Amino acid sequence: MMNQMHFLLPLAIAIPLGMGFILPLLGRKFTRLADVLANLTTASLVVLSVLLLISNVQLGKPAVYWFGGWQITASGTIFGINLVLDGLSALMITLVAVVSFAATLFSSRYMDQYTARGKYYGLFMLMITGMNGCILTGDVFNLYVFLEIAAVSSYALVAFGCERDELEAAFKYLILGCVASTFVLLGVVLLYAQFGALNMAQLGQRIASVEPTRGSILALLLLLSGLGVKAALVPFHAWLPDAHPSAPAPISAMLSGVLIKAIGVYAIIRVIFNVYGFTDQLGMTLMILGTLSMVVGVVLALNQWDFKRLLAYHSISQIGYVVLAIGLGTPLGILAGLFHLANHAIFKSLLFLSAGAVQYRTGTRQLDEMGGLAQRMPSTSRSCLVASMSIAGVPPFNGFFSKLLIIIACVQAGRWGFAIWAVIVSILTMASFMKVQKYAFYGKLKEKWAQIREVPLVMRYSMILLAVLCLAMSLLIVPGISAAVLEPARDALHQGVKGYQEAILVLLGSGG
Amino acid sequence: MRRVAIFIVSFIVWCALVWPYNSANIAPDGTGTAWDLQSIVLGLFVAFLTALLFKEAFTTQPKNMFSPLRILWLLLYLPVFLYYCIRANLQVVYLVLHPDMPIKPGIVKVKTKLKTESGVTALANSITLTPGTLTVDVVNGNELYVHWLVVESADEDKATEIIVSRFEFFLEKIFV
Amino acid sequence: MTGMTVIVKTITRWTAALIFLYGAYLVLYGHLSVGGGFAGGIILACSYVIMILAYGGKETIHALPKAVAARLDSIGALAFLILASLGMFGGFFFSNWIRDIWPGQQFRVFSAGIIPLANIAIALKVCVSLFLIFFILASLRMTRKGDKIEFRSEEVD
Amino acid sequence: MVTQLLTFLLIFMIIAALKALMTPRLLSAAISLGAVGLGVSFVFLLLRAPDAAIPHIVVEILVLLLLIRAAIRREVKTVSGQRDIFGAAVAAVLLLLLLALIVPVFSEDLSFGAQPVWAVTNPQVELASAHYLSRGLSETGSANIVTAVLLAYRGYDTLGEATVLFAAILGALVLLRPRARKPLEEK
Repeated sequence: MMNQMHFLLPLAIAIPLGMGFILPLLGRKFTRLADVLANLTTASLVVLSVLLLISNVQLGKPAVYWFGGWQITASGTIFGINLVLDGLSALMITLVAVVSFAATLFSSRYMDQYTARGKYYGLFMLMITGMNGCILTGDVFNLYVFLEIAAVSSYALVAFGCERDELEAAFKYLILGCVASTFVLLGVVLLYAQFGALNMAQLGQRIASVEPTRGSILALLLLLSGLGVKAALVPFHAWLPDAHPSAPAPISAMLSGVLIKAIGVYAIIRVIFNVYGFTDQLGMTLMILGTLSMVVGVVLALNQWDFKRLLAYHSISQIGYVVLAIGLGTPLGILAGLFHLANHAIFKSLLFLSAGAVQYRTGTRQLDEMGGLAQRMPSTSRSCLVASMSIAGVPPFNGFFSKLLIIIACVQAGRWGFAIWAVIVSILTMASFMKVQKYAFYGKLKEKWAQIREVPLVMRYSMILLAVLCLAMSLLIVPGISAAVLEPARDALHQGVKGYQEAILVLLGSGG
Repeated sequence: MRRVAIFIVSFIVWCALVWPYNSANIAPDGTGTAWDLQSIVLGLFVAFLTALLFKEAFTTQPKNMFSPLRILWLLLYLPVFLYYCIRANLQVVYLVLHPDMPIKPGIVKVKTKLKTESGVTALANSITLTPGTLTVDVVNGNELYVHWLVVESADEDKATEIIVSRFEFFLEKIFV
Repeated sequence: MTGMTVIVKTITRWTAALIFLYGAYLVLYGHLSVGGGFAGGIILACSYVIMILAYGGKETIHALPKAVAARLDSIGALAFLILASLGMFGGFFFSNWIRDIWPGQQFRVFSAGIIPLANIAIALKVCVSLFLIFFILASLRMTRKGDKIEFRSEEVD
Repeated sequence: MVTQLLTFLLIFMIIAALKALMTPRLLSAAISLGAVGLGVSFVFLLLRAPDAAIPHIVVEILVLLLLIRAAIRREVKTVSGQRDIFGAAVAAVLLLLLLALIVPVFSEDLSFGAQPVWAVTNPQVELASAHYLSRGLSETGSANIVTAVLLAYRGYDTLGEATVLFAAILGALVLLRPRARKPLEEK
């Protein structure tokens, strides 16, 4: 029974899309109804994604869904669009669902300070739709379309507060995002002009069948730089430190936690591993980009006093870890990278949510204006401490294990230099978060904060949920659990172009 | 009443729109005609929708809309207008090609006896379409400012006589 | 008196419905000849937009207020999604379930199953969207308070 | 013939776009942009894609009207401000580098409007486009193949595109709401 679940695949897109159309209809009177509906939607997505995760493990091979029943013909022509559920996409949609559930739970009280709740949730749902669409699709043009859905709704969400800074940040994000999208589209167009195919598996087959041409290299460059902007890798990171702090806290959590991964890193590694095929040069490029991001991000973060801006710089840095590890191309490297990607989604969204909780009560984001908040806001302080220790790599939290794995993978692959950089960045990260803890939550309680209270209950629950996950995800290192969650994802990448093609083209050639 | 008029005109326009497609695509086995039942039903629906959405389309006086006399006068007017248009064209060509370019541009004010908005608009457009004259503005419903390439008379009545009356005679009959 | 001169108004009165009919033709015949939901929807929106331009906002806006337009926008998009989702009963998302039941006759209006219906849904969505874009841009006002510049949307004058 | 016309239109569009960038007057910038848009519509018509040309030309005219109206209404008629020389230089260098890759690819490797390169070397494989043309009518019942592709074969993409439009409108409505924040109600 469980291995027949893939007929549910389009629901992962249809549910949030439908809610995205319905929720904006709810006006001022139905604020609470909008809260309930949005939370129900994300909760149902969590259930759905867990079902899909389990069904993927039981099926043991990628499941494919063809829209409209336009399956591949006997002669090998593909003319429809397909969804692919393999280990990696199952892992990613689960992450998106979990983080968005925490974010909607947090929103239901946090967004009390803003108007237009229905429209907020509408955009939120559209963003989830875009991400799920990107993750599940097996078609490069479709990837572009859903990337645009996610991006366009995130532009509006960044500027949701309509203050001067927020509008400016959103505008910058919009311009860079549009240029990036155009690059991606141009890359897709170039690929189609050369290979006459849009389906990723078929494209991979045709690219592999000829020598690399100038055209396909140009297409790869365009795709990499376009998606690199979305992923905020270092030469393309300029928009992120403005955009992520400006958004309302739940949105910051979504942006840093999953958006840059779903439409950035995920798309890059899909293109590299399953369409073009992994080569040493590509791996080296990824490793250099990753290390640059890692170092530049953390160095810029050290000097920040704006809580959310500091977190945004750390996002760049942590994304660097992920890309470095995946760029190694070894099984352990890919596993470590994906593990860190999952961990980062959880602890970075928790950090942004706790920064939002602090801002909700104190109204400030400046670390030097806070102090001693642990006495007044114990839950927030404790969950933030958990997340800080995770990101800094303190055992037994999840961040420790994934960073350890990354460093081991570097050493195992003989990349000592990269391993040393990873260790140095890890130490700097720890320093940075000791600063956060010291100035924001410990030390002397300032007089003006003597009367503040803990944030409302649902916001606390949302943070505690993520804090528990920070601990629980350490278990993913245990072989049995890893085999169920992380290893299918790693295999999806490590089997490369061949494995992906065999799963999609052959499977459907026999009429499945 | 007005809605009925809109409905009828819309339906006629719809038939004119779909007729080329339908007549070009009569199936080889002879089924389907230019007057396809499906498209006619659809046309009735679209015309109903148009009548519902546009309360002021086409006309303000639906009673006179389908009077045959008006249509007759309209058919008469067209060749007359075409004649004036061609004559004015030749005049402008003459002016342009003449070595001295004997033009004397200016704006004159003219008056019209036409009452309805449609009539004034038709007059203004007739004047504009005729080369050499160009309606610039309409004020108070019956005074037109006309840009004239060769101002033959700055006097209001005289100018009205030259520019307006040749069209007015017909337009009065059409837009009663 | 708002809007433009009597000439523009009268011409608009003559042509707005014609434009509307042409848009409707493009939408309903979109699966048969050149056209489709996007093209037709834009032209449908045009018939409203020229009325706003000619008559000024007040006359036309009450025919389609912003709140109603925003709802119709959602409803159009939702209708398309529902059409696609109902395909699940025909086996697949986006499967042409109407055509499976009632194929119709080629080259006739009722022939392509959900395609004409999807065209109508898209046309509604695109038409209202374009109208809203126009409305938003036309009603945008820039105000200066000291060195602070604010953009706010107000009712159209 | 078509190629020459296309080249002419492209040059015309580039000149108009440069004019729009360089001119200090908002109104002439708007009109130049309109010229670019009309050029694009003509290109669509030349390439025999009326389905794309119709909406494009209509939208272009509407946008032009709006821009002109906006440009006339504003008291600010000119755009001032110094141009950043360093930024422009970096952009120019990057653009040249990109062109150095793009130009040979488009002038030598890919020819405009031709079949995909891969299909020329592998003629035995049926391309999706050939399938659409030969079987589109019988499989979807839609006589217009463009609509068949848009709404039947790739209907999912069209749903996505409609959603992009929806998200953009919703975003604009959100950003222009009269009041964005409200004070928290303490309980």
